[in-house]
Amino acid sequence: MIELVFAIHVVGLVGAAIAGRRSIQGALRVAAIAPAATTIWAAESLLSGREPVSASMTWVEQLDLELIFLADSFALMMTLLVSGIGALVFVYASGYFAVDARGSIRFPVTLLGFSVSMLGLVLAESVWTVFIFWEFTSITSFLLVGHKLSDPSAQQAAWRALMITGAGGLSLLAGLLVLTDDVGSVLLADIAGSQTASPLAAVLVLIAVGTKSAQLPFHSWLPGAMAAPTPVSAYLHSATMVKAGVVVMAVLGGAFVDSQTWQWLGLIVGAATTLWGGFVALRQRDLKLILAYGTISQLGLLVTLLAVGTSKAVFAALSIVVAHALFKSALFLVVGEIDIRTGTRNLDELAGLHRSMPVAFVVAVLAGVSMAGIPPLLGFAAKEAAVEAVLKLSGIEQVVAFIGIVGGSVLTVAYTFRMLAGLSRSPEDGRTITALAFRPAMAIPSIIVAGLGLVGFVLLGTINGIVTPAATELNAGSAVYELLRWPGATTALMVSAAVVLVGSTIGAAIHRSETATVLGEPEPVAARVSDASIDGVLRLSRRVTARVQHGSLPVYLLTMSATVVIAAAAFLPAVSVTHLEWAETPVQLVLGLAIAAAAAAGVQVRTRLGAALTLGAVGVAMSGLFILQGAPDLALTQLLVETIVVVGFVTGLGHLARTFPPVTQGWLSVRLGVAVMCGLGVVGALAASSAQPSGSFPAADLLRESVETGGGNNIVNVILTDMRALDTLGEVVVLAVVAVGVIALARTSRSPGRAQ
Amino acid sequence: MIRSQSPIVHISVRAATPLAAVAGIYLFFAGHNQPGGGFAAGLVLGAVVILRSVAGLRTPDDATVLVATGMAIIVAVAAAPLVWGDLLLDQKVVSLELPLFGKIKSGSALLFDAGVVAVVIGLIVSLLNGLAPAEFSPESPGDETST
Amino acid sequence: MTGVLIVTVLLGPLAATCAGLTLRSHARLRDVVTLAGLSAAAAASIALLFAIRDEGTYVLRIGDWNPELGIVLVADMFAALVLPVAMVIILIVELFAIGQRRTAWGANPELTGPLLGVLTAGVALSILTGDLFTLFVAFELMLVSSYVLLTHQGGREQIRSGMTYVVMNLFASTLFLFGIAFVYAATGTVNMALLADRLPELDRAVQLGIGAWFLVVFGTKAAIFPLFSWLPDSYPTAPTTITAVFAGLLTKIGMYVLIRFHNLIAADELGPVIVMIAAVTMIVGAFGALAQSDVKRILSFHVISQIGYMLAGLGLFTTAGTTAAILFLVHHMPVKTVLFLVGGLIENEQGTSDLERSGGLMTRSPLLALFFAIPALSLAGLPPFSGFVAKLGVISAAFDADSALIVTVALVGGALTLLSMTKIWSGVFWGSPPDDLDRVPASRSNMRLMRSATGLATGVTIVVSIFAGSIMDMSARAADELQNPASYIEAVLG
Amino acid sequence: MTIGLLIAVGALTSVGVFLITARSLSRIILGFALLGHAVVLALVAAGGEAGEPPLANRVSAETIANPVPQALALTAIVISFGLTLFLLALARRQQELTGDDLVEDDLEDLRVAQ
Repeated sequence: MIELVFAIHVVGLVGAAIAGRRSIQGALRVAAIAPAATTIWAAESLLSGREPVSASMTWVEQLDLELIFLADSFALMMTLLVSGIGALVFVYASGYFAVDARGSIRFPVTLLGFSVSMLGLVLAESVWTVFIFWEFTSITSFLLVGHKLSDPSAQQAAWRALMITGAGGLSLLAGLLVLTDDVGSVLLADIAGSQTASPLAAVLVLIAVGTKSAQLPFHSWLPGAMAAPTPVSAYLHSATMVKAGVVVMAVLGGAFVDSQTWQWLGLIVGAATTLWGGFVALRQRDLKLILAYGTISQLGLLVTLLAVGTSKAVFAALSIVVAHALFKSALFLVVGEIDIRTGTRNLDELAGLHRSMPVAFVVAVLAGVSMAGIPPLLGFAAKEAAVEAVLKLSGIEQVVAFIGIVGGSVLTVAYTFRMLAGLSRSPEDGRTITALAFRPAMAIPSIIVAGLGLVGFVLLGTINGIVTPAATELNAGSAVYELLRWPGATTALMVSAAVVLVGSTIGAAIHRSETATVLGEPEPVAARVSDASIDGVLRLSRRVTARVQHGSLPVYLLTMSATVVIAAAAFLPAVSVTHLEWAETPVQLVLGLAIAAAAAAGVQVRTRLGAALTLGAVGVAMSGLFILQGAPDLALTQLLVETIVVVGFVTGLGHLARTFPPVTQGWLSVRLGVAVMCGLGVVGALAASSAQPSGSFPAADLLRESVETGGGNNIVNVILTDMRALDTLGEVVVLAVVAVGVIALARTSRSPGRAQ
Repeated sequence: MIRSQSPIVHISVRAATPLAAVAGIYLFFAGHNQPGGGFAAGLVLGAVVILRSVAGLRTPDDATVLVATGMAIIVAVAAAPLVWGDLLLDQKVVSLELPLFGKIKSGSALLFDAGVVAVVIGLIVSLLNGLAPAEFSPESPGDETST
Repeated sequence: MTGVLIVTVLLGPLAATCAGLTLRSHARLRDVVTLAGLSAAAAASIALLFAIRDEGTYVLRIGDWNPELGIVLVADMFAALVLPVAMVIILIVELFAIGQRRTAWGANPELTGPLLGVLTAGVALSILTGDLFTLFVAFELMLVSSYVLLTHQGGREQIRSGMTYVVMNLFASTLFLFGIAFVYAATGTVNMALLADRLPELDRAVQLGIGAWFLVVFGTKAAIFPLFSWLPDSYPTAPTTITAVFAGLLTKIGMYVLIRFHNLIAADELGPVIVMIAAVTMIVGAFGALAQSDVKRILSFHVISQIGYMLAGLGLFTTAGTTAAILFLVHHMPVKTVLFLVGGLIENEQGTSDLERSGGLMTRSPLLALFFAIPALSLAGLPPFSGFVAKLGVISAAFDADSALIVTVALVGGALTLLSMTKIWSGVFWGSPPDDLDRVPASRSNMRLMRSATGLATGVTIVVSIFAGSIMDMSARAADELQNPASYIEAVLG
Repeated sequence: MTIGLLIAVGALTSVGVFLITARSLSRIILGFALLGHAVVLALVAAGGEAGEPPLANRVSAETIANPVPQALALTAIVISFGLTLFLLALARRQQELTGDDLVEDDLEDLRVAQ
């Protein structure tokens, strides 16, 4: 069945690509089919209570790279959110791009690609499956955020998001390696049940979660990602992308139940993020940014709860996941509609919206009330669960969690209040907003998701039927909990009431003061820090490269020679002179010294003639040595070659000055030093390797075979043309290519215009 | 390449040409039993070409075909064993009677060496043409910066 | 039969070269002949892969001489695995070259085909040879044709960079010969199996010295730290087709030989040194790529960084490490080739590969964006592409070997690679097109040929990704053979 | 192997390396020619003691000079001969383009370094 789900998506991708050639709306409608079908499947499976279905496919056995999927209650709950909201977003997008008459494949295909990545992530049952789809979401969201090609800020934002989430991906990879090594299995079920994970794994996984779910200090990409088209924001920041981190935290959480590192790190980061996100949201005027920082705040809440990890906390976290997906997507969708129809998202310019866009305003209020956790909406029940979970804790843990969750809730109420109050304020100068025509394709999806918040509260039993089994899967203790429509006069309710009271007071205060004094723009500190660190990396890279890549051949060669000396040094312990004699014959020594002397003269050579003389002298002495060694072939060839080379040397550089340019003094001592060391190194290596040879040449075989099989008396020639004829073949081809190359170069000289 | 106009050079090169050619051919055939061989022979024959060029005599002006032929011979000799069922470079030895050298027991190896000679001569000819000063003056350095 | 396949791989391209050189003026015929030679080699190498996989190592004694006297070619799993990838890549690049030739950016058509033939033979011989000196000759075949390919247009940039390239490699060749002298002095043979057999009897310092010496020699070809400087200076100046072959193959052949030789001589003691070098290579290469602002130069530096990963796999001297290095090698060849081919197409589209003068190709040529994205993601080590498997292989091998250094550096290197890839992406494909668009005029059919060649190469990377599992199995078998030189020695001498 | 040969190898190598690290191409070419000699000498020296020329009809297995490194050295000579010629051709082209035979630095590297 899972295979079928993915197959439908593949068909959808192809279909969208085909339809996209004609019109983007068509493509988006086609693309909506696959998520819609998936939603139906997930809902049906959840309600029927069947055994979970699974699927798997082996990719690389050696590395345990196997795609394994399991549609358990948690996965199905997430599927419902991912695909359900996905289908609505596609419909919405077809309204969003209504004026865009041109065909476009890019947007529908990438968005559906993102959707299927997310689906894979929530259905995954092995760590590598999780990782693969995790990375997919990073890439596809990069493309989605940077969708507006002509907007450099969008691309900057996309880049930043990819860098941060990409770094998180690496952290996840490392964390999963440690985790699977600790546990000895790649299956999520085994890992969740193991409780053996090390602190290192905890830190690495939490870093990954933090980048993806926009926790401090990695949250800076999320507000920037608002440069994406609104359907993307609605989808990525309500039910999907940002929840990926939460999903991973939830499914791996079992392994870290006893981990202090996991709990404290998650708790502190989560609490801090909740407060910071809420605080910054209060200062925003761009509706989309309010929602973005609000999302950060809510994600902090989720991380706090999952880090606490008690059965009640897990249950509360999942409830918030559901509620948040609904109200946040509704808000984003409605903001996108406002943006498209009025041309602005600025709170200051949207006063009186309740008159010009009543439907949108109602949707915003419905979703906002849910977000603030006020009955009769789903957000209320979810927040109650969270507060109850905190009240069950004890000690410092309770204090931190309490500050995070209750403080975050206060701020949430405050910014929600401020936003809604801002929208319903009467415009001072009596100006009304001019809004474009109502677009059903945009409005209907937002009405549906916002309405679900209300319906969900009314039909809380159904929601319980979804959330409780899912939470039980993550933490067996969650089975006893359910969301309550009205908990009675409990401590939790008192706390909630206080939250609403304090929050709305703050919100009201800010709303009033705003009309008089304008709050300054928030400092995008985090964005600046992350950009600065990327810049730092770039600067560092330039500095390193400037060091190692001088562009100067002599420096390269000196470096290489230096490594040669180091390599030769390895022979050092084996160097011995006991097996060496001065010379086999006195003439040999004389010729050796003569060669050395002629070579030494080469250091000083200043003229081309001098060079030719050096070469000639060395060549002749070499030939003499070869005769002595019993190598007449070598002697003959050496003489002939030397002649040709000397002639070539003298004539080939015909246009050059007869004298060489003066030796530059700068590097002289370095060059001399390295050169001498190289010479010594080669000599040392030769002396060492010839000290105790472990084999010798088969003289008798060679003599016999050369005549009998090779049919020649000159063994060297038989070797060259028969035994090692392949080498000779290669050698000849080398010469042929040189000839071709020389001809080609000569041709470019004759027609200089053709060169380059 | 330096070009001599002196008639003495001219005549002596003319006279030396056949001698050097004979020396080259000797090295070629002797190679299998005596010092020598295809490469040395090629160099000597190539030197003849150089001498002729110095003397202003006619020299070949395109070596590509020569080079390609030499290579083709070598590749063919290498591949030929496939025909008689062996694999690669399995030399066939046959006995030959040559007037000047007596009995020569060599077959495909000799052909192989012939390929070497052709390529070496080709290389030297191309060098001669390639390194010869062409009819142009050195350009100013700025002329041909990359575009 | 297996022997015939080997002969075809070696001589097919050379025969095509001979014919190609003589057919200078018959452009079409020349192309057909070259393609035929290269296709024959590619087909034979694929057949060879299956033959070796099913029947095990095959040893071809050339001229039927015993290994003490003659040369042997050894087709073991490692060789058989790498060979077809290399051959197919060259074939595809030649297709691209035929398309590109008639544009201003193309290389000289009379030479590219024939010289690619020589290069192919050199690559094949390097992969197959079981003889150290023949390896030297094979290297020279590759190098000399690369020298000419790089410089034959005679432009000032090309001569300047060609000079660096030629001189550095000439020095490396000299060092190679010195190394052969040491080996011969120590063991009296240049046959690699005999050498491996006789090496353990030597003084430990000599063994170590030979290992270190050849690390420098092969390391220069493979472009490891600090011997890589020639690469980024020379590669970007050549015509695309040539750079694609160089980047895709030549350094990888250096790496191939390094893996083979250092496993054969059991240079485990050099392991820690190699691992250190690998780490620095990865980082310096990635930094280099970040610092550049030209597509071809960025890609050139990536070659270095990626070599570091393979070197890391080798340096661990475990079966898992070697397996990962081999897999990485196989993955990297086609990926790098596609990237350079795409680089060429980018040049064609906008007249430059400079990032600052590029932009907006996404809308003008979405297909090109796709061709870039797939190998780029693969190179950065992202799933579901082969690069992910290869990188994970290296990292998990390092993890098992407790090499925290490699795990960390490999992860960070991946991030830096991704960073520089997105730099290309946002510079070339996003943004607005430059004002002074300077499209290189190319006929429709030429463009089609170039695009399909690039598409074909992308296809190869996808095939490698899909079959990463079985490639990894074969890599593991190859690594196992390499880790136990006894089997190699037995096969050659037995 | 004898000290006499080693002196020659060492001297040729040192001078060769010294010359190739120069900026003048003529010196580089000269350096490679000397390095080529050093290598050939090293190969021959690696073959062991001197002996009779390896002509099968004139020597015995006891007195023969090792022919294998001779053959290898011959191949090496030929290849380095070819490459030296190619370097010459390159140098010539360089000199046509720039008027001198100095190796230039890479411009792009210099730009990054700034």
